[in-house]
Amino acid sequence: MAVVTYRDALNQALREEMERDERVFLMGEEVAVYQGAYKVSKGLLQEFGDRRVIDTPITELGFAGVGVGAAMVGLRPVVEFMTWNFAVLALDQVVNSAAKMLYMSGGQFPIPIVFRGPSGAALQLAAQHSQAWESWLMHIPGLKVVTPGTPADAKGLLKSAVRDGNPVLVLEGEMLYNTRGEVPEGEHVVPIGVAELKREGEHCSLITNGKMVLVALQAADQLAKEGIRIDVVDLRTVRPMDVAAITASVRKTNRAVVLEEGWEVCGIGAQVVDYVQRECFDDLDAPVLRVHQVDTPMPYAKNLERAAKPDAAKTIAAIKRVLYLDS
Amino acid sequence: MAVVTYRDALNQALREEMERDERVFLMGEEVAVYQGAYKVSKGLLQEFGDRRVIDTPITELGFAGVGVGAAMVGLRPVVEFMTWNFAVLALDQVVNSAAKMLYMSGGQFPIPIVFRGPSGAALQLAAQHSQAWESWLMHIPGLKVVTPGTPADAKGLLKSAVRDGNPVLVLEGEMLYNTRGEVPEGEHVVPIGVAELKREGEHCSLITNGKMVLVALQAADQLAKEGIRIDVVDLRTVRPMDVAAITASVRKTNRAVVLEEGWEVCGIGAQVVDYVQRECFDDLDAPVLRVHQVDTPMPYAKNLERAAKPDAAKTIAAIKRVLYLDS
Amino acid sequence: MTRTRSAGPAPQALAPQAPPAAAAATNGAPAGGPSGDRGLHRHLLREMLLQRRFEERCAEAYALGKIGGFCHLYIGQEGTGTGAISVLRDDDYVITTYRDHAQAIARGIPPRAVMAELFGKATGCSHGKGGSMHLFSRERNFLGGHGIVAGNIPIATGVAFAIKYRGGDQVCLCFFGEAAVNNGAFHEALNMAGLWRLPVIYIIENNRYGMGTALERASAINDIAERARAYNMPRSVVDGQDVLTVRAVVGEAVERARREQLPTLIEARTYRFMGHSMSDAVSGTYRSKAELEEHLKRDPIALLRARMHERGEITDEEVAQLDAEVRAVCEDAWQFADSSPEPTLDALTSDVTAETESTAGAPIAAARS
Amino acid sequence: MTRTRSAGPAPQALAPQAPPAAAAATNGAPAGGPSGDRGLHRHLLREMLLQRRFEERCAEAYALGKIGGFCHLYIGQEGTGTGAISVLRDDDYVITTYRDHAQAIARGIPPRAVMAELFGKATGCSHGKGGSMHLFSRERNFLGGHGIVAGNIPIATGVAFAIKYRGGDQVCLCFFGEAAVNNGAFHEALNMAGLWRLPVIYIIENNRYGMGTALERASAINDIAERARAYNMPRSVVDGQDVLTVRAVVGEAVERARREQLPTLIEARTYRFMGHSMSDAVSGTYRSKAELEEHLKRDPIALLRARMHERGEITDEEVAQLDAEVRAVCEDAWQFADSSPEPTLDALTSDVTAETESTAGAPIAAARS
Ligand SMILES: Cc1ncc(C[n+]2csc(CCOP(=O)(O)OP(=O)(O)O)c2C)c(N)n1
Ligand SMILES: Cc1ncc(C[n+]2csc(CCOP(=O)(O)OP(=O)(O)O)c2C)c(N)n1
Ligand SMILES: [Mg+2]
Ligand SMILES: [Mg+2]
Repeated sequence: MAVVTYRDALNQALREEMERDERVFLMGEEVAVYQGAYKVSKGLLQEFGDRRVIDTPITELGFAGVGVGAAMVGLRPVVEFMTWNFAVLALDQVVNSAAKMLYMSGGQFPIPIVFRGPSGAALQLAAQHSQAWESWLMHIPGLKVVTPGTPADAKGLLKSAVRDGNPVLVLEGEMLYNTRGEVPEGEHVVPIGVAELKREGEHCSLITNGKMVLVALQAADQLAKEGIRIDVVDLRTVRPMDVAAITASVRKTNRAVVLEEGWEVCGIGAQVVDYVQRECFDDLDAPVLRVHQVDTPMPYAKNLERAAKPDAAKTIAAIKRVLYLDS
Repeated sequence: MAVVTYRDALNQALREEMERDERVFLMGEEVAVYQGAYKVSKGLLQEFGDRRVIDTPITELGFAGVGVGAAMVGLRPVVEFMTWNFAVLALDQVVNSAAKMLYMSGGQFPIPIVFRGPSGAALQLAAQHSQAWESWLMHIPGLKVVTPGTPADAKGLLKSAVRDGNPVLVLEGEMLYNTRGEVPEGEHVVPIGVAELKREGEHCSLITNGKMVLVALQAADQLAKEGIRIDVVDLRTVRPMDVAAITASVRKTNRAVVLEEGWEVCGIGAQVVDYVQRECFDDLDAPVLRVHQVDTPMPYAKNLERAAKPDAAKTIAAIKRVLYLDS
Repeated sequence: MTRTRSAGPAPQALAPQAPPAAAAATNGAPAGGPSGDRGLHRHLLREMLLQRRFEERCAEAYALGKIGGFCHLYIGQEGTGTGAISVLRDDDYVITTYRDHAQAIARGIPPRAVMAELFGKATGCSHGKGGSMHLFSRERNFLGGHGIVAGNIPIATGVAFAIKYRGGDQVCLCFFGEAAVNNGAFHEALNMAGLWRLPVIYIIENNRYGMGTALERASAINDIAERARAYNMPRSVVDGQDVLTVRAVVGEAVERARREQLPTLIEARTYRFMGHSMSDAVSGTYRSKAELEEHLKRDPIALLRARMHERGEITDEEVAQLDAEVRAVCEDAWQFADSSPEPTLDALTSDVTAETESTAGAPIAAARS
Repeated sequence: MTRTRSAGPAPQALAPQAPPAAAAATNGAPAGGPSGDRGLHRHLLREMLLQRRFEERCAEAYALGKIGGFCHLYIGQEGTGTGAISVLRDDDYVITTYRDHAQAIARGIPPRAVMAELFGKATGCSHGKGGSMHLFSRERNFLGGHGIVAGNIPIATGVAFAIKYRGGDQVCLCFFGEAAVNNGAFHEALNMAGLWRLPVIYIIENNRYGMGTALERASAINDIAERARAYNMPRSVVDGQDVLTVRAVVGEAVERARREQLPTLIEARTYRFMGHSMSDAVSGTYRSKAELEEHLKRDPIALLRARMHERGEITDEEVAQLDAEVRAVCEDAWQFADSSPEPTLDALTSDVTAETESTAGAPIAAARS
């Protein structure tokens, strides 16, 4: 299997889906002439022309709505947000139009649309450019939210997203675009709503998603050296969530830590904890602990930023705590 | 003590704070000439004039930003959202400007601003007008979020909000405006971040906030008739949350149910569950259960809407389940 | 580029009072022209009367608690929606705001389905899930009923984008109030429509108030059609109380959209005779009784009727007869709605997400409609 | 209402090269007028040179990894910010975008504090928490450094609202790029400013590109100052490369704002000589080398220097001397930043919320500043 970057995996998915289905088009800031702010759409303008690869003005609310309108009458828009940080401006269209149209219309108007782009923090981009919106977006019925952590999942989930009949939000990672991994050529689809056990162990379940998958695997590797073997459950999709995969793991290990990129309060981890304590109440040998961004806006200074972010060390510490190994 | 409506309690708070502090002004859609879409600002234009009570165009993003700018240079804006449903358009200014300015500026620019208005569902307003945003808003560091459930708390929390040096979001309830209760005249301040035990019991803790307080009290009354006495912990503020009040109650009752107005996934309840299982792991005799809106957009039809909303019956059922009294 | 009158669309089959579905290409409106005037005028009069009587029944039903939530009546504004929608083909699109009952009917959604929706019944045009503010019909290309002010404007723009993407010659008609014009969504959408030349007609229904706020207290300029300049698009100002002029002006914009794929911004000057919604008094706080009464003199229905009288196109008896007819339609709609079943409880959790297309990835033929 | 030159503000004390803090009422800029020209020109030249050398050092520091994140240079645009800010009083306000280093310096934030911020140090003007895109100074009424395109525009409008609320005669200067004009926040804010007549001057820095997108590919109209019409406010178009013209035009707008509390929309035509940010090539994808070279000929620093040469206001030696001076300032700033301490870790959790005012509710005196 070819080893490709996460960026190229996404690019493959877009290209293949645009080839397959003439209704699919890509729209967003700098996706065409500039080849994408992060070059995810590289070559697509050249291949598909400016009818299907469209640069927009800096109007997140407006072009999100344009996407919804186009989807409403049968196209399959892929709307790129340069980053999800800016998508906060577009949330009315995502939440009030895309997510609710099918329901409000009594089933008449599905909105098959993909909103995608990098989410969360990169490096030293400070408060306004470093936000992980997963927990907000997964709160909303009518949406599906996927957060691929590897190149293969990026390709497979984006392809599924384009084919889905609903609004699917794809949260990528700027810090992931250059990561490499094996990716099946051509048809490779990862189903939405299905987690993957990225590492198997028996001492603890580490439940995570998105770019934290890499951090989780680092933590798992280091723990393995100490003889602590953990399950790394990569949720991949955060809505709908694969609760069965979580509970299966926790029933085996009897302990769990949730690792997420964003803030604590009402974060992804809170919901995972809720599922776990409800479904596995009698299986748990320790409270479920969470690792997440410190509860502050993201600071610019390198040392503060490092301290703010979740990392392998914090994850290992949490796992040791649920194993009562901390001294 | 005078018995007044929740609406009048808010009106008193606004009037008193505007009298006390010349920097305080009220701005929003229909707050002046129309006397407020829900008449919360009744009489204020007449009393304070159009310099301090300002009707805005329908531009939630714009006037939220105007409020931030005014706060940045020393005024104390109270910005009314006609409902929080429309505030989704303004979230960029609430989150990226109001919540982060102090931090990004290294402490130089506090943003003493109040954003307020009714939140959540009223009656048959359907999908776009029936959203409880508490869990989104409380996710954000830099914000404080209060959700008064009674007239006295409405007055006391709004007064605290106006005096606070930070962005404070006040989520009221359209369904609460006509409710009545005793409210101290004049100076009456409820501290932000402090829960209140609205009912005392020993069998279970019912943790709730906002307009669900009324539902919780109904449930408590009915349960009392069956000899089941519960604590009703009214969070009042959801950020910062009074975790000590929650854990104190749960340590006493050993069981907990969380009742919230909005959706399940990453809702308020998820966070409460997280605190409880973490802090009271060994105290719990049953999993914590949650009562919330069904995981769908809000339907219009009366029967569907009723089925979608959390209510006393559902709450009682959950409490009986954690008491293992369900047959 | 500002014009106020035109010949309207090319004549189509004349079919006075034919139910909309039968009048294939014209949304039920027989075309004008020397010989067709009478039929067209009767049709438009009947449409407006139907909407008026229908909404009078809505007010009644609201008072009885049969309709819940918000309910925004269109009474007084019928000239605009009726005139504009009358020029459309069946394959065109209409999208509007929460003030949508009359336009839904003008677009040919059966009054029964509209009333049933307002009553929250399974037989409603949104199966009881949308209610007053969210009327939809896939069959009639009626894209809702939207509750967020200006939220429908980018969506309309996207519909027009899709039309152009497919190389079609349909148009999208987008209605909104004058207060929506101040909103950022309006600005962003119109800029794209002007930039990309999309076949969309934006109709500002300037009824002078956004809830209780007069236009001049919310907008930096009073001549709001002027805003079209900022988006490089043709504009018109039209008397929204004159259904025929509306028809002509919108007809011209529609033709331009079909042929040149150019958007147009039209300001229709109109007035609402009722409060903003059922909870708002008809006059008092923000507008005077005198002002209201002045405007009541320009009732779009009375204006058309007077014109028809003058031209000898209709008699008082015929008007009475039309009125009886539409009242019967409304009574029938009420009875239908009232006797229809509520949605079953399983409807609560259906339609949250659609069945997903197969992930097999079969190639999809180029779908140029 | 479009004018291109004016006499500028009333003359103030002449204090060439005085540090900004000393030149009480004019942000360090000695005023013009027959006798003051030379001092003024030298001051402006020095300011621009300082910014240029400072940002050249930024590019160097970025390459060395001493500056992280995004870093948007202003090189080529100095004429606009320098000319505009030079007319302000100390008690006026400035708010801008992520492209803020040079304007922060123009406003009198010490280069040391700016460089230290870019280096992420505790001594930075935002104590290391804001970084390149979020420079702030309460002392200099410099309200940031904002990262969301157009997000600063409503804030500026609110600052002007507060000025008017208090009955002050300050103004707020708000900078943003031509691409921000398409955004809804621009529209909503300018409508309010026009409606309420607020003392704010909006300066569009039209550098022809929003990242890689040329103005004409993003805006339905190319004459963007024209948009002021929609907001009922005066407008000007000015050559942003000519610091003196900028000063004159902004000066006029500032006076109008002070005296009549009227907003103005100014389009300054300029060009950025570098890529959008450090990760963007200077030319290639979206603009040609030839285009860039054409624009390099109109370097605002070279233009002013040439004019001063012509008028005999400066010699080559004096220019070299000025240059040496500002280079030394930049070297000092670098050394200061480099040797400053990182923030201590407790800074991570400070400044999330402010200490709350007492809830005792003591009456607050009317605070008309
Ligand atoms: C974004 C948003 N803000 C506020 C509201 C509440 N609201 C509903 S209708 C309305 C007035 C709209 O006026 P206009 O656009 O002139 O339309 P009209 O009601 O007059 O037809 C307001 C403020 C809303 N629905 N959406
Ligand atoms: C709302 C938003 N969308 C996208 C971006 C990413 N972005 C940063 S700068 C920029 C271009 C802005 O161009 P312009 O307004 O002309 O200012 P310039 O950079 O040319 O000074 C973009 C798209 C952003 N910061 N905010
Ligand atoms: Mg109106
Ligand atoms: Mg630019």
